[in-house]
Amino acid sequence: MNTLIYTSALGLLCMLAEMANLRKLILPIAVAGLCVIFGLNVTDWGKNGAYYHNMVVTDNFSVAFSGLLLLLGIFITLLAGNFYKNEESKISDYLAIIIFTLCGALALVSFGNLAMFFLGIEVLSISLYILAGSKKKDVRSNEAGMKYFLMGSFASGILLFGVALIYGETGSFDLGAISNYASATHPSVLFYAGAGMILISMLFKVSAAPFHFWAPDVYEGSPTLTTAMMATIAKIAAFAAFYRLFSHAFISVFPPYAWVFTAVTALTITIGNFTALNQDSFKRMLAFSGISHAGYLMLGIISLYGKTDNAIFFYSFAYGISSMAAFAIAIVVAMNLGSEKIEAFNGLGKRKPFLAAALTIAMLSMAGIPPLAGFFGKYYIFSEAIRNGHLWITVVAVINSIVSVYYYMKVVLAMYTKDSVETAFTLKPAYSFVIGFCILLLFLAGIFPGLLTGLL
Amino acid sequence: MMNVMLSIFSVVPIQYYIFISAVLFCIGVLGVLFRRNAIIIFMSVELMLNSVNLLLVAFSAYHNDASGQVFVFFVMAVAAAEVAVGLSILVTIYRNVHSVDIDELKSLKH
Amino acid sequence: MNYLLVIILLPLFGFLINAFIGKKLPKTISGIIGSGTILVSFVLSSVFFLGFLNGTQQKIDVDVYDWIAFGDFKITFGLLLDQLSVMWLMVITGVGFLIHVYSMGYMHEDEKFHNFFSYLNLFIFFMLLLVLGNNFLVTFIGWEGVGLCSYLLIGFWFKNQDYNNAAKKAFVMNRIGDLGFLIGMFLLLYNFHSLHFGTIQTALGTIQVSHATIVAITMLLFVGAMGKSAQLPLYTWLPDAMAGPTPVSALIHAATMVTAGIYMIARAHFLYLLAPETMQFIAVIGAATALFAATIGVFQNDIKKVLAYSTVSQLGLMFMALGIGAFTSGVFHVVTHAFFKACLFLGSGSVIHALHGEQDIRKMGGLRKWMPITFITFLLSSLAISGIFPFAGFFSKDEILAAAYEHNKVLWAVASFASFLTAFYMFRLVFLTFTGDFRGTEEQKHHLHESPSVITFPLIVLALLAVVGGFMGLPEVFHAKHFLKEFLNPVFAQATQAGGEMGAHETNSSIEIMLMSIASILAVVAIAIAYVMYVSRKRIPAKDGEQYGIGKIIYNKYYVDEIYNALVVKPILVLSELAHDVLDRTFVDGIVNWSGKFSLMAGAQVRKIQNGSIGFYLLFMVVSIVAIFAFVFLKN
Amino acid sequence: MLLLLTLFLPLVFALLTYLSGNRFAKYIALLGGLVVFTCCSFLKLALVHNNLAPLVFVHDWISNPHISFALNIDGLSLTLVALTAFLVPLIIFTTFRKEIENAKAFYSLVMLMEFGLLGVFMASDGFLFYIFWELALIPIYFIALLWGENKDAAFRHRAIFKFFVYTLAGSLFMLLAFIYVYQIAGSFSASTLYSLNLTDKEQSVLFWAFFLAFAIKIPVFPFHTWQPDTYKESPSAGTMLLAGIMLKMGLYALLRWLLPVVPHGVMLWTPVVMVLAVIGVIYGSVIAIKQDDLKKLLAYSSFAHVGLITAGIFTLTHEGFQGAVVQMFAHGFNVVGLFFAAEIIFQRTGTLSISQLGGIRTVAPKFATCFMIVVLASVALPTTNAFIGEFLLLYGLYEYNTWLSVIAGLTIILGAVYMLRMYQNVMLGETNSLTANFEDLNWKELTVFVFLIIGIFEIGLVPSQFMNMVQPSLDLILNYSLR
Amino acid sequence: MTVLSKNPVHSVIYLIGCFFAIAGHYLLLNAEFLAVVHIIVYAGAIMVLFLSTLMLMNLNDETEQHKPALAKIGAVIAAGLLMLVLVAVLKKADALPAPVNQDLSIGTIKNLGKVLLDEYLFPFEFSSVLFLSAMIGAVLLTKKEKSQTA
Repeated sequence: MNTLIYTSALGLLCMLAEMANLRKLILPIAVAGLCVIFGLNVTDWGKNGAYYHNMVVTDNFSVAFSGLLLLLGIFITLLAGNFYKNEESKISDYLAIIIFTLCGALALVSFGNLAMFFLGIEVLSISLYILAGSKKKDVRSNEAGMKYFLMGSFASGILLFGVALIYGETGSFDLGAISNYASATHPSVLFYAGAGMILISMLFKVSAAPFHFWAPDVYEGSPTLTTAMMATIAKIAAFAAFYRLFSHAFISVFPPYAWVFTAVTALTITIGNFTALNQDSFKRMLAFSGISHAGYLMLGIISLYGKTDNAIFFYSFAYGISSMAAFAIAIVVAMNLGSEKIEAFNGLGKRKPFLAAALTIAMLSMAGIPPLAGFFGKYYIFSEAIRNGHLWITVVAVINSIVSVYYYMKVVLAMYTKDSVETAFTLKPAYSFVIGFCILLLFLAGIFPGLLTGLL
Repeated sequence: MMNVMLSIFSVVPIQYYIFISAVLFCIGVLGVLFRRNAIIIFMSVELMLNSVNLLLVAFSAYHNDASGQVFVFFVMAVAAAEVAVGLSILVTIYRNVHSVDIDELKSLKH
Repeated sequence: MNYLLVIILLPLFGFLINAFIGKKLPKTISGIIGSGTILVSFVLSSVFFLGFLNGTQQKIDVDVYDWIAFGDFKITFGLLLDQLSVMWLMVITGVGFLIHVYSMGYMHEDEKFHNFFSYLNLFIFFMLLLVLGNNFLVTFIGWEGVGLCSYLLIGFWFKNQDYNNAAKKAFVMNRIGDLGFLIGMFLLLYNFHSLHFGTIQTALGTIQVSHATIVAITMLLFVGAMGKSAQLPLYTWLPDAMAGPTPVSALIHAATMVTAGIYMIARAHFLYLLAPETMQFIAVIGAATALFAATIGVFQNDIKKVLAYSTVSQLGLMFMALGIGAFTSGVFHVVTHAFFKACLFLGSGSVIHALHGEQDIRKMGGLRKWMPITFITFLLSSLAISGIFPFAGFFSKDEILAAAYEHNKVLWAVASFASFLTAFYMFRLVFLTFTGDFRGTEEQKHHLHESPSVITFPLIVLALLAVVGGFMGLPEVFHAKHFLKEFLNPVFAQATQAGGEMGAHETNSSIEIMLMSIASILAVVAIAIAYVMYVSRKRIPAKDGEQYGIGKIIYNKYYVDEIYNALVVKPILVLSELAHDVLDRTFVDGIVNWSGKFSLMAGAQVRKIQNGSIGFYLLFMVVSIVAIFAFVFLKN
Repeated sequence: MLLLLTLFLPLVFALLTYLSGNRFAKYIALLGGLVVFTCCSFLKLALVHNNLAPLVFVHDWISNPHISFALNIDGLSLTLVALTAFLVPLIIFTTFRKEIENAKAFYSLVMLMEFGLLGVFMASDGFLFYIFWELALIPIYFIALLWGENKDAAFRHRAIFKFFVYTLAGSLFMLLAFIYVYQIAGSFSASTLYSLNLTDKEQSVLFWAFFLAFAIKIPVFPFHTWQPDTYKESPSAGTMLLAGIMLKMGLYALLRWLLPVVPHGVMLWTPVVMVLAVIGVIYGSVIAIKQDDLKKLLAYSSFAHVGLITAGIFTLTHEGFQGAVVQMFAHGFNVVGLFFAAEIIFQRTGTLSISQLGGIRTVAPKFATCFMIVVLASVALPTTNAFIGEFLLLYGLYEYNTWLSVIAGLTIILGAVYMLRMYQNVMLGETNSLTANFEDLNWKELTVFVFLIIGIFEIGLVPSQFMNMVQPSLDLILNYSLR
Repeated sequence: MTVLSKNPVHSVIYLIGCFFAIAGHYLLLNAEFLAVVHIIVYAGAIMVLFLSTLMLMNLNDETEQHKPALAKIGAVIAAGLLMLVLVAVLKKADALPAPVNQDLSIGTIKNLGKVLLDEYLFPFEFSSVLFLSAMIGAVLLTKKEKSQTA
């Protein structure tokens, strides 16, 4: 429960540190702080409870996702130190925003009230708007920020309208109350419309088709670290919130929306994968692949009835960690070669075997090849989907998995078979650490998936 | 005030508030879709948010529950924050391209 | 049994020695090892033979070990020695030994001398396995093994691709037959759960098997024999096989391997007796082959080709004998044929040796002067093959003719005509080669000489056998003991009983004498014609390309090779290319590649809606929302 | 424990190989291969000691879903484990002459591959099997991709890539099938899956999901098109691994994971599979006749052979099964020998184009002999290993259907045609400028051939011991398949 | 009007008018405090922000290019459809329960304060994070680079 508070406090601390001229210490403080919070978070394990008038709920679900998000946050923070080295004066600002983003994400995994949910989304989004547009002189970054902002606020409007309708029907913002209301009475169309609007805005946030358009553009234009955050923290938090909302309050929404869910899932997976096929930009490729992963996670959402939190968590974990590794490598490559194209990876296998191997593993994990975490993620998701009778959509998903192998392997192919220009290549220890750690986690989770699956 | 209050729902059913909010919301949507000027789009979004606020307040009164009104505060807060951030993004864009026309922002595609 | 194993393994031993260390050994030793192992085998075989003759030796039928065995399925590696196989054993080791000896002289110049001997030994090994196997599958090992050796030896001079082609052709054609054999075995195995000769023979009485199955089995096995024994339509490899060194032609393609088909059918006679349709078929094929090959033989100018077609023709005769149920006669002819045909081949080898590789009889002539021994042995053998009394061929051939006459007059007529042609072309060969003037170059003439004794010795022995070999089967009209028939009686007892066989019919000795006379007269007439044509008139066959009419067609072997080429080989090659280029690469792989390309194209299309315009994105969003709401709420 | 040791030693040696550096990598890898082979011999002893009852190792791995780390060695598994353990060191040894770039990576990938292959053959848990199945694919992908020798790199990358995606595609359906079955059975263990009662409709669909994966790997017509190019473009060691061992994965899987699990599906679709397999036999043979590229020719020939094995397996007869196992084993030897010969030719002449070669026998008699023996073995001459296999396969097929057997039997004719044509054009005739200075085998190469040839004749002459070892497991599978 | 007027400044003015109308509704709905806050925040703060930005950028003339006709028509149709669908959907929500007894005090400062600072304390505090974030962001984004100014 305190995770959120401590994290907010840490954000504040970062700002204050700047004022106290402790610029050098900010990064260590932030990392250490996050690590401590991570530890505290773990101690919350098994303590179920609702706090502050059910505003914040602590249960294993929230703790697990908080842990994952904090882990990713630590990685991001570690990477940030180097990423913003040219703008040292603002590092505290950046760090503070990163941590605030994390706050938003944490709020999203542990809310108990629509107000917290709404605020969480907004904190997350607004911070990301800022980060997306934070490369001030880069028109692409500006454009990304603008696109994200415009579409995001539009989606917020829809979300709010949905919330209002729900409130109108149920008279409460509390998830428990809504849940009770929905199960006790036969909700009217107002409720379904509201839930539909919330659903749509959630689909937007997780970049599911046909509300995915913002994602590739924004991912591509934003600074890579921000993209990493959007792809990992934001998406995972959104899915956690999605799950939390729809597994509790809005479970009755599924029957009328069944076809919508199915269509959206199939469409998301298909569009994500097929569009990724022809991309030249690594980031953009990852963006589309992220869309397709959102589709796979949607597969978990539509099988909600069977309590798929485990599967979703595992998939999120696998996806988040592999994406993190991939983005970290992308940052390294971009910093050294100044390009985010797939061509930039040419010959990496010879020049930096470690990076190439790591990226290969990350890609294989995303493609779902055993014994990496991604494989088990896919396995659990498919397994849940089949268990809940979504056989055909699973077949679609499988066919798409095959397609996805193509573009993941394209990168691997580029690294190992193409020749490169010789340039100096530096790799900061923080990056090596993050990448190495991610790879380790991928293997661990792949070989001992029991470590994570038994959690929820 | 009491008389007014009572008369409101006796004269104007809650449905009407729902409808007016929906219409207002749609006008906001129309604005977003219709215009190219980013500032006006922002304003249209504000309009959308306001329609929601109106709805919330109406429901709040309807349910006789203050939390709806409290929520409006949060919406306002968010709106304010959004506007601040949005406008600052706009300013940076304007500095770079000297335009607030969203249709000129097309460098990221495919 | 142990001696039996020794007989078989000795050649293998010889093969191994020559194959592995032969290169390091002097040629003489290499040759001695090669020949010596066969000699020992021969001696041991003779012991067995004598044992059978005395009646002291019993039939041996032993399983050496379980070869293919699991669960209920069991095929053993076993050996069988009875009168039939011992006959072959004698021929194989006896003629084989002589040819080995001959080869020591003939191949002396060749640098791959040891290879040659190793292959020969290997051949003997497989041949022995073929005749000694106690079940079809062991026989099949030998069957395929001799095919392999034939392949290796035909292509012995592997630098010449024509020879290699001939070798390959031999192997492939044999394989076509082998497939028949194989399927035949499957039928046997399926119906009798065994491939053991004895078991099947006894099982025939107890297990109900449909007649059609028996016919199918026998026909399929005969297909195998067709390939191995060069019957129509699978005979074309044998003339080409003459590309191999001459001893090989003598051993494999005249005396032993090509008779494997006859052995196999004789061995499985108990099956064939149950399938008269097949017997009829065999007889017809045999007769047709005999005639067909004989006509071709008349027009050939290559000394070895003539002999090759003669072999095909004689084999046809033997099959005819089998087909009409005269198993003993067939076997008899196999034996005599082995003697005189081996002798003829070796003689031709001697000639070729003397002429340094020249094989065209148009370029020979008058060799009698220089090569008297060769001439005489060759002449004797020719007389034998032509069926002149009292040479070996006379008895064996007449037995077949007599049987044919009993069975079917048409067959008899065809066979007689084939014999007539045989006599003609053989003496055409003799006269063109050995009489008249030498038509070769001066260079060759200068080097003409009689072959060394190591070559002539086998010739003499074989010629002697060709002369006297017939006495092992004197016709009953002479009131002599038909030695062979009695000897083989235990094997063919069933045949003798079943059909009453020919023996029973041979009551009318006057007819038989008449038949003999006719055959003899025909042969003499044929020789006379040949004499007139080639000695008196000194005609020389036309040069290549100058033939016309039927002669041209026959000279070109009825264009059978060309027809095969056009009907089988070419289509397969074209099919191969088509299958690869069109079907495989374009179509099947095309679908695979196309699905990949399609995905990429689809991806490229999907990409296009991502047009970068916020306005469009928002519009699309709104439209989607409208669609979702309309779909969900307005439906009901 | 022995099972675990055998399985994980390759992994350990993969690491050791990588750490040992480029110079010593090959020695370490060879050592590893030999050690594994030794372990495998002990396995055989243990199995015999155990009266052919399977050796089992089970350890719980993941509780949800219930996956256990279950290994199982019975006669069938041991056969393929032995094949792997025998061929891998041999294949490593074939590369000794060559300087390999980045040797440590190469050899450690080979060892990793061995790990995957052994896992596939040992796993008795479906999920574990799947994991190893995929695991085996990754190393070979890199081996083929990075160490291929063809100059046209772009083409190679395309071909290998196609192979990778294609085979992966198939296996995903297998995963789906496994998941589906798991939902019903609640376990992945082979024994549970064997005794599962699925409806006919389920079986019919599941059959294709499984079969597709296996068929692509085997490959069965018309899923074979990755094969010729991949074989051609891979380095020889890779081709040997692929053809010698990896395609047995699919065949093995048919026996272990398809027939007993969905017997009714098998029953329903056998005619289709049979026709496909027999088409493959003829189709591959016919195409091989006119191939000019030696490796492609061998690829098509291999394709034809495995078609026959597939057909044999689907006969559901003792003979077909035994034939299939023997032929799997035999084919491993023969194909490795053939590709090794191709490799030797390529190294010395720089070409694999049959039409450019010729006359090698004149200058390299030892090589010619060895090559000849392997060629003869692959055309199934009696006394060689493949004869036993083909005899039983064709007989099994005959029991299923006479005409199919006759058609498939054509392979013995066509096989002779293309193999002898190849041998003739490559080895016989006059030497030319490419082949005039062809070096004969050195002792290392000779050693490889000697081992192979011993294997060829051993199986050809005394196969019954081997067959008796396999028999109990095949009986078991057959019983379940005829449920 | 807000949507349609060509001059952004005019739009702002119209929007303020609109806000006042909404505030009127709030009053009608017995939410006086909210009405006041609404005026202050929206009309007073947000719109001023808009205006100042407009002025900053000199956008007060009618420089905006119009969208292509097709896009406009599309926009109108889409928005119109949305409205239709929404209204149609919401119309189905006929049988809402009758309003409970109205307590007039819910809109008072006192009551609101109680709810806000008791039940909604945590979100309230959390919104400070939102503001902080927005504040930092605004500063971060709009502050001119030192190097640029120097």
